[in-house]
Amino acid sequence: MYNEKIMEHFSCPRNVGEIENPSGVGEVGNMKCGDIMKIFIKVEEGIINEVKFKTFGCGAAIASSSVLTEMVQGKTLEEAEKITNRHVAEELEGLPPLKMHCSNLAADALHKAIEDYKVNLGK
Amino acid sequence: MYNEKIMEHFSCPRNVGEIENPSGVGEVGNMKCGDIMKIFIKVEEGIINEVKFKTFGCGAAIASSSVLTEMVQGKTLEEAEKITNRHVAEELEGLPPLKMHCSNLAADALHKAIEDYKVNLGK
Amino acid sequence: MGYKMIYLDNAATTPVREEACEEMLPYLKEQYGNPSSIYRIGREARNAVEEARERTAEALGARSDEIFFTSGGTESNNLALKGVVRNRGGKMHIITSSIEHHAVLDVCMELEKEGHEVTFLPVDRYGLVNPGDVEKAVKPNTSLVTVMAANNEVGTIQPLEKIGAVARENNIIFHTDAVQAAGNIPVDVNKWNVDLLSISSHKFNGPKGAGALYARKGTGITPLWQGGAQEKKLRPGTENVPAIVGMGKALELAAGELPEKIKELTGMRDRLMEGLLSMEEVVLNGHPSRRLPGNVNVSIKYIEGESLLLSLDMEGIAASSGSACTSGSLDPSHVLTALGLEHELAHGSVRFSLGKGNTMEEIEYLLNVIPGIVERLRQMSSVYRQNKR
Amino acid sequence: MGYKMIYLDNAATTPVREEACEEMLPYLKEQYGNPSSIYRIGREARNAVEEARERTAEALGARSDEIFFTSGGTESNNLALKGVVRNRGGKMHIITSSIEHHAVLDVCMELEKEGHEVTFLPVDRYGLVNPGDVEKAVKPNTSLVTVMAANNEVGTIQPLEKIGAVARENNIIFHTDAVQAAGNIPVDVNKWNVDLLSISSHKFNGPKGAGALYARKGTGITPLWQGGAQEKKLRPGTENVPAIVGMGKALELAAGELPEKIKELTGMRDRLMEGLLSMEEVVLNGHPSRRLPGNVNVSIKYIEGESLLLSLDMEGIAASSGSACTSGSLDPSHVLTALGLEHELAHGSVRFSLGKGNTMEEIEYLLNVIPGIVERLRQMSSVYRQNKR
Ligand SMILES: Cc1ncc(COP(=O)(O)O)c(C=O)c1O
Ligand SMILES: Cc1ncc(COP(=O)(O)O)c(C=O)c1O
Repeated sequence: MYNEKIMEHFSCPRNVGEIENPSGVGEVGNMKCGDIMKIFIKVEEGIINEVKFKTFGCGAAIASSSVLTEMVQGKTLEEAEKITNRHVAEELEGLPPLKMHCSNLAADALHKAIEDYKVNLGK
Repeated sequence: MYNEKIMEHFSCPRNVGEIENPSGVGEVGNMKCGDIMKIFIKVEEGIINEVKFKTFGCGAAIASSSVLTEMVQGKTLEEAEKITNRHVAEELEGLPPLKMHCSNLAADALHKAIEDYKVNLGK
Repeated sequence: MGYKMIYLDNAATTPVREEACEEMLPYLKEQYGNPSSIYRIGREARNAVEEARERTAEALGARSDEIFFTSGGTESNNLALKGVVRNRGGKMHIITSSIEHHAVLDVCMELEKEGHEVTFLPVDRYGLVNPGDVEKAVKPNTSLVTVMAANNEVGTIQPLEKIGAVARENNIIFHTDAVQAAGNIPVDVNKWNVDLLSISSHKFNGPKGAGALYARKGTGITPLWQGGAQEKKLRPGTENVPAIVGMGKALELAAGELPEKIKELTGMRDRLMEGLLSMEEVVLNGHPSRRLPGNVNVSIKYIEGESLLLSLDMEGIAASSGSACTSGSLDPSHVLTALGLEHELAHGSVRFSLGKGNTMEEIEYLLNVIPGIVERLRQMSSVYRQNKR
Repeated sequence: MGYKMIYLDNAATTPVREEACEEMLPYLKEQYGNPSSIYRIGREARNAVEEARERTAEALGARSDEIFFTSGGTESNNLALKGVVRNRGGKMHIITSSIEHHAVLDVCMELEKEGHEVTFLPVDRYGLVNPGDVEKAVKPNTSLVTVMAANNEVGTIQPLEKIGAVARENNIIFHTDAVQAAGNIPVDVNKWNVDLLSISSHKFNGPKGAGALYARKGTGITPLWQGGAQEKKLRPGTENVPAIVGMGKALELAAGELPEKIKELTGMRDRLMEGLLSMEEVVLNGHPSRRLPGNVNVSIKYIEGESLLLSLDMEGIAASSGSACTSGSLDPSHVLTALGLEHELAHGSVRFSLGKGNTMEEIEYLLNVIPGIVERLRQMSSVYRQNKR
């Protein structure tokens, strides 16, 4: 079902946890479909230099959260905003079709976190 | 499918053949259903002292013809007239249900042979 | 490879038991005759099929001419339900439960689409159908009641005797999906008052590819297929001789060993339930005692079922879940939902189904590793810390 | 026991070939996972099923997502025909031949009862359908043509390419029952212009209990069963993994060996035909050359088929007949009747179907013993002497 890369991220997920006083937090998903992802970012000088996640969800949801944090680490906000769910799936070398929609939302959570950061900034 | 007794009669049928100048001949069956039995009898002093058969048909048809000739041998006409197809099936220790009707007609052929004898007698 | 597995998913499928496999093998190899053929190996194949029919009948308390072989439980259920409805003709009313397997539930929904009326009875929080509800649901045109003997997810055993009595009093044909029951609890078509009963070989240590429908003499059923004269034309097609032989053997043995098996499984089941429920925020699904001897189903809060299964698999443990991720659809199990579970609990459900060959050591091993897995997934969970605050 | 059999009934069923059996066995034993399960042995079972799907597709010139596994040929035919008709909806016209297997013929008769119109095309004395007749039979509401690839009794191979072209030009779905063709002649869904094609594993040295339906992408088919999500819901029910694996292997090997097999069987077939026809009053049924490489069908005048088969069986030879006594009904084969045979010849028919493993020595042995058997039965026959006068 899942390829090795996904299983590797599932069994050793990177950057699990929360950031105290994050620059932004984004949450997507809902309990009905069974996936809730939360991304925390710390932004300094336009660069995401810390990112963590917490996910309730299936293997694909956890792996995509994990791989996203790797992809985002050290990126500028502009670069990070261009990352899509599709990029995440590609980075994982493919997800099962059934998982493409409901479990592959990590990029959406990231975008929400960036939005949150911008709103916080504006305050 | 067939029990041992039937197979024994099928592989070593008794009294196969025709009787020259028979006292009576009876034939039943038709080509549509695939069984045609012919019984030849020789009657002397009210007793069937020779009986032969020829049969085109399945294993059950051949075995029932064969066993009938055994049952009839030496019987009086009255006794022979009482033999039914059911008796023949019983003598064979049971026939498959599908064969009870179309292939179990030897007694009918015998009765026709007796009738034929009586008609010949009346001539 | 040193790969050792603890198989706790016997409700999904079971290993073929040695004795059944051994009886099958000749029919897979040198005894390959077609049972419809009249020569020797054909007749031998016929005899083997008929012996399996007798064994199957015996184990169910039925007569052998009331047993029809199929390819499995799904086919048996479809044949029973559609067969009866089409045989009756016209529009009618059907009563079922809301926790049936898809092979009954989806058939009923299909019949609904065809214009028949279906009542999907609710169940209580343990998954029990109330026989009184069946009685109340009866209408003048009710022609079929179908309620499963034991549920595949939560293991709840239905009061079939009573439901069957209601059906009988009202002259309604009664079918039960006994796919999970056969080989796990005593099955008796007369005690249960059933007219139709479905079983599936691979659920009781028989091979995949065989099942049976018990149909009480006189129950009118229209076949789903046309073809040869096999199974009295109710189910045409060359018989799957090896699988049928294997099923007959497996069921015969299972029926004989039942008291012993029930005792053993119940012991392991109760230990496993107790161990799991001793963890924090774990709840039992289904009935505490009126459940299949091998079924344990719990919801582990704050974690999602599939990720639990994957983690268990990495420890060599095979189990199942009612989470949406494993149901092949986007919704969690309709059974857990019908029992009143919220989505979170349904997604966090895990089913361990014990069977022949499981040991108490395996249970202890599982109970040893699971707390670590649960803790790890909870630490990762977006809803854990939150709810603990 | 020293029982040596000469098996000449490969059209009824075939022995499972060693290689197929070997690939199946692990899935019958330690690899018992349910392909829907997400843990290791489940995933491995899934992979095995998908590999079998690819092999099956490859052998038929199809894509793997166009292959749906069933329990056998009867199911594939029923699913194809009823599935298409129900998917279309409304009353329609169907064209078929009068020599189809019961698993097509009786389905068509059932559809007729349901209110659809069916044209049963005649065949010539060799059993050939005329593609021109198909064209002439087409009506505005014709939605399905089903003509078998090769006949199971007389072995006649139909001009499928041409029939398929007629169907295609008229935008009609074309199904073929290739149960006897697969593994015996080249099968190519594109060359034949078919949209649907049925095969049955046990006819090409695969195990009983598996079959497949090829359905060209885009062909609308309504499932006959509801249940789980297996086979894209077209055919729910736990997959018969070992049988599917065995079928895939058997078909792959058969396709690879086909040119060699055809050559060998044709040689034996022609020798057998020649030998049989050299007896007095024996006639060939079917086409002299356009026939399955392993099929020999003759009528032996004045004797009845079943008694011939019993006699052959006593010599250790397994064969088949179109006589009423062996058809399970009261009438002789509808195929022989459609070819114009009188009852007497139909009842006296015998089919020898050669397959993998048969040898020329066996053919010679048969040709040695059969004259004595024929003579014995003719001497016993009530219609023999008569006709000779
Ligand atoms: C209760 C119940 N009914 C029916 C089925 C379907 O059986 P099968 O998959 O063997 O067709 C199953 C198993 O999947 C089941 O658990
Ligand atoms: C031409 C043809 N179609 C269909 C079938 C039915 O196949 P099965 O018995 O495997 O269901 C057969 C064999 O009996 C056949 O020869």
